[in-house]
Amino acid sequence: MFVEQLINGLAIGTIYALVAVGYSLVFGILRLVNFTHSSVYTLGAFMVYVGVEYLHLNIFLAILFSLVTTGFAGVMIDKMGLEPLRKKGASKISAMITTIGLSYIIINCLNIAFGSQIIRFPDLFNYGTFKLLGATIAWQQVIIGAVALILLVALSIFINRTRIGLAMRAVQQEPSAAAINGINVNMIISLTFFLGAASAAIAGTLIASYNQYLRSSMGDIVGLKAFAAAVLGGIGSLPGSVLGGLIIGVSESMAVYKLGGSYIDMVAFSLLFLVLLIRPYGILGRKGSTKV
Amino acid sequence: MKKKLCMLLALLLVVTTLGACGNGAAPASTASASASGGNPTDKTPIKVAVAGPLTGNYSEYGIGFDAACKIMVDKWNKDGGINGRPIELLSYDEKSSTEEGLAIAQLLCGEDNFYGVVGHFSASMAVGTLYTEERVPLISASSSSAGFTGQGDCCFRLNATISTETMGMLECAKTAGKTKLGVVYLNNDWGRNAYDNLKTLLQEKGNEDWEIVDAEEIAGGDMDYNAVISNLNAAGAETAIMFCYYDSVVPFTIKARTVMPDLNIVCGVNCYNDTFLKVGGKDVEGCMAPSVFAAVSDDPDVKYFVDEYKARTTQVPSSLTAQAYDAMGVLLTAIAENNGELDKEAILKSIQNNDYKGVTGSCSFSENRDATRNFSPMVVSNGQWIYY
Amino acid sequence: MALLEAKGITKKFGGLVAVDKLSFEVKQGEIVSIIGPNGAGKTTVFNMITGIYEIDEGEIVFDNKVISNKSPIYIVEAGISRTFQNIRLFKQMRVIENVMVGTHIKTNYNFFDALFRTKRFRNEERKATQKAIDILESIDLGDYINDYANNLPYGLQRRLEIARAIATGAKLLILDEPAAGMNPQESENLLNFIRSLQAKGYTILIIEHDMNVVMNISDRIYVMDYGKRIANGTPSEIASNPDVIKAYLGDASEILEEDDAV
Amino acid sequence: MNMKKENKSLYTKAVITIGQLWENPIIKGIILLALALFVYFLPKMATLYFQRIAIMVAFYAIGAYTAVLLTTYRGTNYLVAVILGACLAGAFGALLALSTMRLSGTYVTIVTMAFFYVISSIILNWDSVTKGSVGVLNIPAPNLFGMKLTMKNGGIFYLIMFYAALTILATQLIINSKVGRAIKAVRDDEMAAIMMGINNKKYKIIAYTLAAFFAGLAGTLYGPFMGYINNATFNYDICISALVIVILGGIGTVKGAIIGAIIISPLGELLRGLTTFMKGLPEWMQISQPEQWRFVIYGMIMVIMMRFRPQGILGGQSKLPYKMPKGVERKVMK
Repeated sequence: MFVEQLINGLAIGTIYALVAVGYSLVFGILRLVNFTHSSVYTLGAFMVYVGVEYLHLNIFLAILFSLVTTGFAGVMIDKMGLEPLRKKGASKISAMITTIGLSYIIINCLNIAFGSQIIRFPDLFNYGTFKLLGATIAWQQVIIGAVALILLVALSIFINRTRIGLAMRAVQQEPSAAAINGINVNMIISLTFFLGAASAAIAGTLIASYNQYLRSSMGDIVGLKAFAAAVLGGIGSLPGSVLGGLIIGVSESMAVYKLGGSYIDMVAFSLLFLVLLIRPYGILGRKGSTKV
Repeated sequence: MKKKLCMLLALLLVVTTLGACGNGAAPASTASASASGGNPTDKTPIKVAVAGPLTGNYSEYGIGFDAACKIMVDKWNKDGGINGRPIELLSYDEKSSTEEGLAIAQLLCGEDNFYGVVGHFSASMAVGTLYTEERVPLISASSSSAGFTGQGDCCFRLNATISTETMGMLECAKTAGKTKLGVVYLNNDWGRNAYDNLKTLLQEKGNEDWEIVDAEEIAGGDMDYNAVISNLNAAGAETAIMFCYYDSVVPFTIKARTVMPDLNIVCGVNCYNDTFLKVGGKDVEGCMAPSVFAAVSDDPDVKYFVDEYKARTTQVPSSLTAQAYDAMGVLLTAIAENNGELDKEAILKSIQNNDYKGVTGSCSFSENRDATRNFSPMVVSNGQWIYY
Repeated sequence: MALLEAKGITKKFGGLVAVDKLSFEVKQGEIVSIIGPNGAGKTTVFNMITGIYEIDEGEIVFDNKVISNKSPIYIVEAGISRTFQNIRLFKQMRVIENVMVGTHIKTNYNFFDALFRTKRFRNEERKATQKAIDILESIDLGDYINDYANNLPYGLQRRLEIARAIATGAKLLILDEPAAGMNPQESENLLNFIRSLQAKGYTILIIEHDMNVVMNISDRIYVMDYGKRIANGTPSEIASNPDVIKAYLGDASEILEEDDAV
Repeated sequence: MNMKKENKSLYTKAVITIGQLWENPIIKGIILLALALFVYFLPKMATLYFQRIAIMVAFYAIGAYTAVLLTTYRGTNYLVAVILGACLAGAFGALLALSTMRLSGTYVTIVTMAFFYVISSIILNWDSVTKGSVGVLNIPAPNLFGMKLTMKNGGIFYLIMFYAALTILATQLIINSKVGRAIKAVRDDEMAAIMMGINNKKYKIIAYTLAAFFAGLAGTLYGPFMGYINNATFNYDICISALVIVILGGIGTVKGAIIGAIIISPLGELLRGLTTFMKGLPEWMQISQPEQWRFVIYGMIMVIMMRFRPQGILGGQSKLPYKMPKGVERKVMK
């Protein structure tokens, strides 16, 4: 039973991790909590649905379609919403509120277009169950976890081993110095938004196919939990996001196992509260220096 | 700064005082209007309202209520209205918010020639007292809260009470012969009350027919149901009693089919709807629910309603929608019964004493203003709700 | 009798010794400068005096009280106030409000006095406002009372920062690179302004890069390099000190460059 | 004579229309206003206005529940219950301030957000006391010195107006004092404030406590106003409405919050009118679900305001001279 619940928690935890990485990427580069992220996640799942249902695409083409459109939407959010603010030298709060506003617009447009009720989503990898250590485990969970982990590893290789990744890290460290060294900072920021949005789209698609339904409010809870996961692990740190996601996922399934479903939020957020009281910058986060 | 502030405050005061006056003046004009109501040549429309969430997370309920009430009002108007006067349906959006619902109730209480409300979904527990104070009949098609009709003698309920519904669900489980119950209940007033009710019912009956092997409280919405299903599986549940809305039942069922293919799923009245079938697809085949309404019935009234509803919304009406249709029927009949004598107390009395026969069966009210409802077990087969 | 005396103060960051057994003193009514190349540990010394950093060894005595490792608030109350290398005004507050924040510790009423507008509140508030106005008038900022701090020209922002420090009732003003980013005209004005402060009886400790300012204004100069004191004396002594020339003034072209750049 | 009568009825009609359009939203708006007002007071360490508002809603819920439970189940005097509710909320504010003292920026945000969820979770799960999702029914109308203040006699309305006036007055009194200046200084630049001898911790606690106290006070109104509360009453939608009010009116100014409340509150009502209007249009001109557009409009207000006027309609720096206390003179010393 414990093993089964652990697997349940890990499966959902990898999804949180995948979304949390998006928060972390943008935060790392702009020091900004991107509140559009949860709506982009929803948009990603809806784009796959649109691809399959309205454009009659093959499911893999539909996912590709979603990756491109959602990634593009992420870039647009930056170009139309945030870049003008950066040029103006507006405050962080302005940028933050802009993202809240944009997220409101995206979600409610989806709501107007598709309604608020649940919609059936194609099932991508339902291969029944198997037994492990006396626990019944669905193949779905294994596949979801594996896909999410592969993506996370790929993302981490991209950021740590490639030239573009190097440029991204440079911009994270010191945007003005990076600009002097010939890095197109706005390009890199757009790329970051693209990566964040695309990973959110994949996470959204995975979750929609895992649950086999989608709806416009699906991002609310996941977005919040993933944000909590990013902070818990140390926002700005990629391994931290993964760790945070897994911790939140497992703590939730343990809450259901031991306490009951309505304690999910309480357990997840109390945990966060406690961790931050002990480690104010998250588990793997580092203290930013302040100059006097 | 101070001066501007003072001006603002003054403005606020003026505007709001006007508001308060408006509120005071409104009932007076209503009274004068109802006095002239008896005039047979009067063509002023008789106003009734439907209030439900047309937007927000529960919009499908409100949209259904709205469409059903329109069909009923159109039917009456086609037959010449009430006493030669046309009926005007005011339709309000609660926006899935209690405050909005209350605001609407206040707005409605200020209307002239206004005689009753069907609905309130999100705010049904907040508006009852107000309507009772204003003597406006309120007929709910969806409320299952224990305290709803206790708000005042103008609150009527055409939905089953929790205990009736629970009993209906238990009968479903018994009919299917799977009596080891795993209860899944939503952490809201309905879910919790229903679970408590179930426990009491089983105690009274001495547990001979059924046994609760596990109970799981869920947060609803988009939670991950795997952990809950693992618990149910470990406890050896044969039947899942679902005290939750269909938007939790469907995801739960889809998940449960992978791990527990033989689980019998019994859900509440609210699952009798089209979206449930459409989204659930093959996974909800075999799900059971007690219902007062059967769209497959041969009854001509039911056929008329179902055909009209399909024509307008392309969907089959849900059980709650059908109740809203009947609620409007009850209200209009009561208004008509008084034969132009548009007195609210008389209308209330007519509603209380009615023996309206609607698409959901007999709609007479008990002393507590709760309708008696007769359930039949229904089951999903070939993508349709049919009699079990 | 020294007003401020540092006795062998040391600050380590991990393995790095930022300030190494530094001793110096500032007498009542003096203008003393601390100079040294970048990274010599000057700002660290200021942060140690004002209680932002803890001191690993040594002791600081101000006005016969030991102030080392006391809270910044204690130190302000003892009579030391500072300005910052990068101007740190309360930008969204008016000029007069900035100065009145400076009078905070000298304004003696509590929350409930404010809420009920007691007599004590009215008296104290009137006194504080009057003091703020007097300070602003005395340093030629009287015309800017109603402006917001972030709308002032750069030179005046520096001046306002000093006014704010004065308002705390400080005996010793610590100015961290007051002439940074000023053109020659502005730094000339600043020079006169600091002299006028001295004439009013303030004791002043300065960190400065602008040699023109330092040499013209200081009564005494301490020179730091790599956290250690390498020389002290009057401006003319420092200018001819071979150690200083080697460590700091050695590359004369550097000074010229800096002057040109400004 | 006849003319006069007609005018009068026209006037009555206008009054009723305006009343219907404004009254309810204004009540809602004033409650939101109290929430929005004290956003001003939270120090900069809680960088996100949104989250500030989220914790305000948590305090609001604490105040509401304390007052409602006391009056409904213990028969406590309304005034006593109100004071207890506001004080308890204030105490929680102080507690939160203490626990977030070590944190900065984003981390404060998430902790305050976690606080919001923990509070709503407690309300949901501690149902032996809070009645959880079943909710508290039949909340009695406030009884002031033998006078029942109900919705019908307008009493609640005037009570809410009184609270709003009280809140505005208190804000003004505190802002224009040493305490208000210290809080603003900590908000603008914490390090510089410390160097002025301001006890940053003390003023952070004061700020949180004040904000929580007034949010709690607003909360005590909510119960009698609605007649019914449950766990779902205090949700993120309230946060969004309050946020839009603050943004539209002007962040960090009192008059901004007031103006925002006046403009935003009837928006829902106006859109309701729009719906009726839309239904009369030919089919090709109709937009599906016009009411749903309200939320899109909220979003657009946020984005557009941030882009073109981030300080809000009335925000930014006042052009009026600073108000001097009596007896202060400028003597020019040359």
